[in-house]
Amino acid sequence: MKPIARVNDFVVKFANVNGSGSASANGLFAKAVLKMGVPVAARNIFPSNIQGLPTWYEVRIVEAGWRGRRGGVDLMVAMNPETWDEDVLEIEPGGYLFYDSTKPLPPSRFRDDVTVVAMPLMEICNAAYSDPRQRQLFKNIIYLGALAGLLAIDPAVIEALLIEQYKGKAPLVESNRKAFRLGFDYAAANFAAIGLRIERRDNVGNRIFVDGNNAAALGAVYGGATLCAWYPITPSSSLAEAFAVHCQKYRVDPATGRHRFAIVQAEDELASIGMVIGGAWNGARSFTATAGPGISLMQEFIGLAYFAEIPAVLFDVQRGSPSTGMPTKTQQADLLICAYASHGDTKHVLLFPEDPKECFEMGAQAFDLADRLQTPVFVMMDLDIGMQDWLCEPFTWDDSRGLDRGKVMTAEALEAGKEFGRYLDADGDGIPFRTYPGTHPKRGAYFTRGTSKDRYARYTEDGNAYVDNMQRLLRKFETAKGLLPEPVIRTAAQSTRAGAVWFGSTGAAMAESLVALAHAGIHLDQMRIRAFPFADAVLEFIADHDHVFVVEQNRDAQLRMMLVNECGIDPGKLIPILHYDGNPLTERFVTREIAEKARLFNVTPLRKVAR
Amino acid sequence: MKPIARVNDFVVKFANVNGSGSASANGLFAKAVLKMGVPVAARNIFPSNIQGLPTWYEVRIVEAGWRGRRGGVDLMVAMNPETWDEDVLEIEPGGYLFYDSTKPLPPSRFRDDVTVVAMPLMEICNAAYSDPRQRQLFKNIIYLGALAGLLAIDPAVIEALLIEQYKGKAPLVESNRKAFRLGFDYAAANFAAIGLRIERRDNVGNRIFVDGNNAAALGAVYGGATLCAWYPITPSSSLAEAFAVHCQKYRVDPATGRHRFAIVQAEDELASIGMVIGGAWNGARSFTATAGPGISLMQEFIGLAYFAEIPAVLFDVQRGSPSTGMPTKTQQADLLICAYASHGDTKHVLLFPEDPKECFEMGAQAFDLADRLQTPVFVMMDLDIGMQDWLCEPFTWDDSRGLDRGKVMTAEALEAGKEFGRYLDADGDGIPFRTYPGTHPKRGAYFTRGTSKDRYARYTEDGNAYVDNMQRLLRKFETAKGLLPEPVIRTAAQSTRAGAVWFGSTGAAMAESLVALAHAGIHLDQMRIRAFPFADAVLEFIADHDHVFVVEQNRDAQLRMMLVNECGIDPGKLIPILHYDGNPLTERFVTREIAEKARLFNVTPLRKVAR
Amino acid sequence: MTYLTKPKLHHPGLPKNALGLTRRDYEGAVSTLCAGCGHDSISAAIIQAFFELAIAPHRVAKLSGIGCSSKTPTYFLGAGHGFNSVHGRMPSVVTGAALANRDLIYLGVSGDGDSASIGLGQFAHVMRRGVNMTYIVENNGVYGLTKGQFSATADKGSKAKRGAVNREEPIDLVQLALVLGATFVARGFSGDKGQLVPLIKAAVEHKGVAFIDVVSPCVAFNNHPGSTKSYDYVRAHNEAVNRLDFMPMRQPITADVPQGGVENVVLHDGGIVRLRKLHAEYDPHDKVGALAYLEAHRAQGEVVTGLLYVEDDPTDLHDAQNTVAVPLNTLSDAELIPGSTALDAFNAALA
Amino acid sequence: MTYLTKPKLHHPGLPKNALGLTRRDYEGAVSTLCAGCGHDSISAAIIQAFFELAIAPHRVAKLSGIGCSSKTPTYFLGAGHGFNSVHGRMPSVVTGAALANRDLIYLGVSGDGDSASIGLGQFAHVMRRGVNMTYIVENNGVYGLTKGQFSATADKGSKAKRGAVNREEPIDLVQLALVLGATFVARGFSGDKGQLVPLIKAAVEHKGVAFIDVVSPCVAFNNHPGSTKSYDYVRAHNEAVNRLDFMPMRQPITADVPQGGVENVVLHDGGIVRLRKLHAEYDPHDKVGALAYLEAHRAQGEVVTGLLYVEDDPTDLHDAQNTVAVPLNTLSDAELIPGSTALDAFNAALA
Ligand SMILES: Cc1ncc(C[n+]2csc(CCOP(=O)(O)OP(=O)(O)O)c2C)c(N)n1
Ligand SMILES: Cc1ncc(C[n+]2csc(CCOP(=O)(O)OP(=O)(O)O)c2C)c(N)n1
Ligand code: SF4
Ligand code: SF4
Ligand SMILES: [Mg+2]
Ligand SMILES: [Mg+2]
Repeated sequence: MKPIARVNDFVVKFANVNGSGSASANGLFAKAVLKMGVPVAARNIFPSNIQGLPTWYEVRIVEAGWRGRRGGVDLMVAMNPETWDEDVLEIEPGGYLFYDSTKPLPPSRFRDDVTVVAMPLMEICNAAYSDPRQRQLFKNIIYLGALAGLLAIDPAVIEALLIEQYKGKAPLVESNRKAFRLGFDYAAANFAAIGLRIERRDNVGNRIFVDGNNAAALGAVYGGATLCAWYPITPSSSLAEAFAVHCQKYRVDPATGRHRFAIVQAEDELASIGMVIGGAWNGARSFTATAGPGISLMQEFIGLAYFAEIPAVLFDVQRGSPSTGMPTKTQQADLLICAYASHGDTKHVLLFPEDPKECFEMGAQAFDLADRLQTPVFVMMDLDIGMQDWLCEPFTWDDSRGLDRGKVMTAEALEAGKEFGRYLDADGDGIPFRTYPGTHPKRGAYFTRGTSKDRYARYTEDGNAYVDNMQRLLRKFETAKGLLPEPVIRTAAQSTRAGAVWFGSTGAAMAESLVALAHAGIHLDQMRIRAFPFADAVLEFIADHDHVFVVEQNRDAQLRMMLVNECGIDPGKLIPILHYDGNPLTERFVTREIAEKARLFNVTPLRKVAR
Repeated sequence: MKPIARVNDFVVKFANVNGSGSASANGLFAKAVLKMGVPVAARNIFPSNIQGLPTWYEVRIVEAGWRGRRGGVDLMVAMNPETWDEDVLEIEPGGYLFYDSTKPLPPSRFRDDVTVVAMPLMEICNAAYSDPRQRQLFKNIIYLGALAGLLAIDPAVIEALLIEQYKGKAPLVESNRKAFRLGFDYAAANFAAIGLRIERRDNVGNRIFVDGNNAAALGAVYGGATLCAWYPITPSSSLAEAFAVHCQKYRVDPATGRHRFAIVQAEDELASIGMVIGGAWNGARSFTATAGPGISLMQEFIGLAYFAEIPAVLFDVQRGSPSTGMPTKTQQADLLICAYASHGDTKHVLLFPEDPKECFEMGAQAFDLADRLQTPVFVMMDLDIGMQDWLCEPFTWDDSRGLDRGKVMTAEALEAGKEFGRYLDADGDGIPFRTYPGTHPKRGAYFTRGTSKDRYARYTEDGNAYVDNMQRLLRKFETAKGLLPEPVIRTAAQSTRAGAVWFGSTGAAMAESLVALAHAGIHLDQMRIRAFPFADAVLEFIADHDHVFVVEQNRDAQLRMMLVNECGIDPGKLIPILHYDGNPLTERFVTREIAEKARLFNVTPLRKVAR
Repeated sequence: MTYLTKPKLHHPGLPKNALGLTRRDYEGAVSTLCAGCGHDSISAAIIQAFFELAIAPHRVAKLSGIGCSSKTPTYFLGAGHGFNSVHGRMPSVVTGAALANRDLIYLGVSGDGDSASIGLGQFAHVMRRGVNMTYIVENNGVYGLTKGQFSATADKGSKAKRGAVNREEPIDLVQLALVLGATFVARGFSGDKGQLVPLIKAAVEHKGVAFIDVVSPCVAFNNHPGSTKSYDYVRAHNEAVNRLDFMPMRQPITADVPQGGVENVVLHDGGIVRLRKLHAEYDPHDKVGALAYLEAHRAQGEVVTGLLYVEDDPTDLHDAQNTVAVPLNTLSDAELIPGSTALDAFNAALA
Repeated sequence: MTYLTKPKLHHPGLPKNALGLTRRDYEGAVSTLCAGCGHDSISAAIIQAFFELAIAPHRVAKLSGIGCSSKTPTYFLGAGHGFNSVHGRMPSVVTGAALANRDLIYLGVSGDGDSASIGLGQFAHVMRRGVNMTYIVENNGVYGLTKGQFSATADKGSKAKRGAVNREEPIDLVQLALVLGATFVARGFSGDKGQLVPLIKAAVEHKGVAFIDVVSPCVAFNNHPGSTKSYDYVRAHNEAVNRLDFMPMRQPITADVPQGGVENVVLHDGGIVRLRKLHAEYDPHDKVGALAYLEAHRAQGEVVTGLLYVEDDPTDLHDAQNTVAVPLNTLSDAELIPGSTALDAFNAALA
């Protein structure tokens, strides 16, 4: 079995125990590769637990810049005895195994098609450090050093990162550099070169390495949000926590030191959405961040916001479901409950960011849309975008852009005698005017309620007034189609009657997979959906194709359902490609699945897919 | 304008103020017609308020036995000055207006195409009674007497009803009889006969006049329910309250006077569904009754019950929505939120009773299904079936029928060493075995959780174990199709390529409408859906037709969505017929709508619809 | 139940307040509650209190949950915005609203079912957060709007109209509010306007959350003999610990100087509540004492009313949040959007 | 985190209880909590208590919400059924379960976030309903499982690991339970097993709801100086009002006879709790006194522990419901189904 030989295109996976401090060392590894000018796609795979359980960090070194997982592992850094066997098993034939050889293991625990890189880590640690905590921590830095040596990462790059990380704390920098050197020198002295190598490139450019929760939180700041009400839940907590950090930086009145924002950690999700609705009703841009269980608890309030027409922004960072499910795994399975949230006839606006950059952009845009449409807006993220660092184009902002507050009737307008009916379709677009509470001494006051009302917000149980209002809400939803982000459509190199549709984090694997498929002779036109309700372009794209693969990360093909329902499409032409085991999609999986189905539906004359 | 002349086939509508005691008098009127052997279809139209607002009671006298509303009013009993104008307006040309002429009204307040029956009610009352409360109450009995005279209702019938109503309270019977006579004699002495008349028939037979909440509650008793946990909400409250009454009658241990049931009025809907889940987990048949807002609040718990596979029965008595909506109006708009309740990938079992009789039957069957399928079961009622009295065939029960507890592993089986895996698909039908807590000292104990687990209920975050479990849940859902009530299918007199599909209370108007449509040359095969997931027969029926009208009482065509999603049907052939103003459907509405659409889709060669 | 506003014929004779407004300007739509419902008396007291305080009606935000009680905000201060939210969740909606605009006055109206049953969690947390609001529970011991089921404040052993007996421990929202750190806690009776109006005025002027539990008989379902929330029962067992007059005086004066059973409580804005003690030993600054007093009298079936506890210089949620002095909903784009330069720095840090 | 049961090698030497079971038979899966987590000590105390009470493990139903604390039922009484429900809603699930089968013993385990934040409403209502259960809150003042945000029991002014300061009033679940009518209220400390084990034993034997608030430090996020829920702080401020021994004696004896600071509290089944008073004046039968005592010491930052309140003959939910003596889940079809004759009568009445 020939050992794998690849430059700047392989997968390294770290197997650790959580709470052992490995995270920062592994993070340094990824950053170091980036500093070498080589893109990475990194995924943190962690348990729903605080300390002592298996955790993995997968770093794909990928010169080509793909941002999704490939599948398979070329170099396993096996630091967790508990998962040793499964970790060894996961290595590609011809791959490599780096491990701590202090305690000898029987040959039976190894594979003969895998090259072993043995290092007596613990021994080295114990020799160098007496304090057990130091041994524990520096062990990680030492293997980082060894890997740097093994893969030819420039040590200067990592030393620079250490200086940056421990800014000002010279002793810390020093001790870490020492540990790093320990490993690096050991590798130089003891390891034979292997087939995997990292070479300097300039393929990263000014791209930034950031997670979607951080980006979305910044988007909320730029979107003018002043109230965040939330309740902790993985994987959304770091969004609210990042908002707090950004606000401390950008939203403190320099003169007084007082806050231009309010953040309430509510007692639960019913309270957080209630606060958001209260704040939005009162003219402050308000949002919450949550995950599936929170969305379930918010159902009643979301229906109120729909029917009373309150702008409210919800970030749903989706996780493994149903119920408590797999809290630290990723999925796209909350589409239905968000699109049709609450009892009765309701439809809601959803946005689908594909990466942290769009989390920032849509995170800001969501507030304009909510105010403009006077309805809840859901930003549908997932754990994969929300909690993982992605390599993105730098964020941009047009300083000429202001906040669109939508149709708000002012005291002046009221004074001037402009007609005001809270639920009056003044412009025929289904969107009425609203007033902020306290606007005018005599005019513009109204009662907001979840019960049915007439155009002037007066309570009524009259069937005709009810229907009139419900139909206006449908008109408003039509109007939304024209205001939401358009789908991104790309036509295949070769003309085809088949297409692929996806949304959100799925795009990372799709981009790469479509190229692989094209190589295999499967040419697909492409549409990435960015919002619900669907723009007419979505309907047209599907109408223009005989077979459309709908790729999503849930069991029940939820996007497909919505396409069929809202666009009146014959489900027969929509071929579901589903991945829902909770792990981020791999290019290999999508390519294999589509290729197979393509064969079934003989979408195109086929050559075998190279794998 | 010729006055309407009809025998045993006309609509009388009473316009009153709520809390004025008119309800019992109006109820007596309907019962009296039934005692005359003539079927009635009665609808109580009431506001979300306790006292002082307009309320109506519509009694359709219908020898043919139709149970839905016809539309239009032939005789208006206008007792509410506040709604006088709209009430007068609603009368059919050639119809009749009965009113209190004590205070004279200007001619402008009347219609010349309507025959007036004037009676100085208040004057008569004031002459006969001094106590204002008596005046208030007996006024209703007096007009009842007058109507009896006017419409030729046998006074003996009503006097018998009075005796029955005030069993044992002779003075009450007497005073009421006196008041009744007062009105009856006045009519005899002063009214000219009108074109509307009631004649004795024998068309009622042994049918019973009962509301669906009462019937469903009795069903729960027969279904072996021992725990009811609920929170008051219109229109479901009377279901739980009826359960209490039935239990007092059927479930008190004669020896000790102690209860073979428990009923908890919980602090809210989250608690009530939580109690139901706790009880069901522990082997006691448990249910809750609620309406839309409650269903919204229960979403998280319903997802837990789905994923942890806990039998739980929910009666959703649907009302006007979204949000608080129209609490005292009827709708069928909770289908989606129940069918796909909770975040993540979930699908739930729904039953659709068409009338109180099926509320009883499905109310009992739901518990067997929940235990057999180990999943939540929703009985989808609505205000129209739940709170209105319907004329139904008497309920029946086969004494040889026992309760099907489903797959419960006993201490004996465990002792005998039978393999137990809580989530193990032992029989290939997707349904695992469960044990009741405390069954065996050493075997069969397991941990119930909303997080993902393996076949032996052990916590795991392994993607394959998760997918394995989620796919078994899909198999279980497939199994359900074979256990649920089949659709009721009837083929049209004349062969046709078109069909009509409906569910629940819509059937009352449909039955009559289909006859009218047939007269107009529109022949439709008919399918009444009784459960979700849909039986194969449902798919076949739709496949066999080019056009299928889907009639439902919501805005967004929710049943149609589910048909398209679950059966992979081309939405193009499903023509939505939607009614959602909150009032019970009328035969006239459905007939007109279908006829129009039939013309559009030229479903059949058409004659004009007779009206 | 359509929205009827009363004809506002302006009798020049009507007394005017400091704003030149008459009592009529503080009214709302015609009530659709049952004749004799305690809630209507409370609405009248609210109208009176705001009229006397000379607060512009449109600067008041009226929020409620669901129930007969929660309908009442339609029946007063018609010129103010109202929000009839969802059952039991008014506190969270007020919390958000209050954070969005600190300049309005927030009045939350709820029922015992709305606050003690479904809403207990939010009731508790709004108390501890000290949202600057007046929180009135119109307490009748039943669910009026759903036709008379027991609520969580129904006394154990009390009889329902149809005869059922309540078997659960009642929740005393006043004791709960005290334990949860509310800084103004009072109880009133819809039948005693003289006591209620000044309580409401003081509550409105109080900084932080001011809670008033108002016993308010339901004539339709809970006013029969055997009900401890009936007019007769409360009149017979009303144990008022003090009477108060409210004086919106602005200059501070030496407070807490008991003078012949009279005590002045200074509110944060200098307004003064003059307490005439009816029970010499009762001290509205002593939380422990209040709890003990309530528990003891509750055991005797007595309804303790009056200003039961008040903290002298309370802080509110805006203090805790350290928010700017202007309402958050008035901040300009410039104050809200960091702009492209800041963004470039952000990018640089992550490149 | 797969379910690992420890190898049960049966040392003949291990002490056996009345059922002939060893302590090992009361253990569960290996804990996956952080080394040193207070919750693990509480699990150990639970194991010890049930072993000493000689209760068959499979007759115990263990229910919880969501959180590190709520994970612990997997770590004890492995032979009993467990239910890890949803966040904050364990009380309702226990209520339903307890009604379904009155013969099992119900142990609810929760956290401060689970019970004082999201679950406060259900916590309150289970207390007033008197469900026959032992309710343990493993109170660490933070949300452990979500990485250390403040919970509603975090003391005002206490510092988070990352430095943030809590600005909200803390909720004292013990005071709340008292006000809500709980009939057995205690507080323990995970670091004091000697006090905790007998408290748990007494709680299990108590009829109705028995609540124990156990301060249980979170070593990962809330054990630093500045935290009032740290081991050091609680050790330094632990104010035990009494110590108790539990004697599962069955024959009734004359109770409430204080004898040299020792008091015997007889439980409904004749079991006895022997209280050694550490504070002569503290009377665990005096609710008002307890409230006052707690409020006063809380103000001084002290953590009052011990059996704080117990009612002598409490009733429970089954009494209120007047349910039959056998579990509802064992009733036969004949006892449940009225049958066709009854149905004919029903029809006749409506015809
Ligand atoms: C989620 C939800 N559950 C139940 C209801 C039904 N409901 C309306 S009002 C009410 C109780 C009102 O009682 P209370 O708050 O005491 O007000 P009251 O009518 O007595 O003044 C209930 C249960 C609802 N509207 N929403
Ligand atoms: C509805 C819902 N919201 C949020 C969460 C996330 N969550 C899991 S545990 C937890 C808090 C646990 O805190 P606590 O009850 O104090 O337990 P501890 O971990 O501190 O022992 C939260 C908020 C959830 N699981 N469900
Ligand atoms: S039902 Fe009771 S609470 Fe409701 S309006 Fe009537 S009297 Fe008032
Ligand atoms: S995080 Fe805290 S509560 Fe959770 S296991 Fe660790 S120490 Fe215990
Ligand atoms: Mg009430
Ligand atoms: Mg905690």
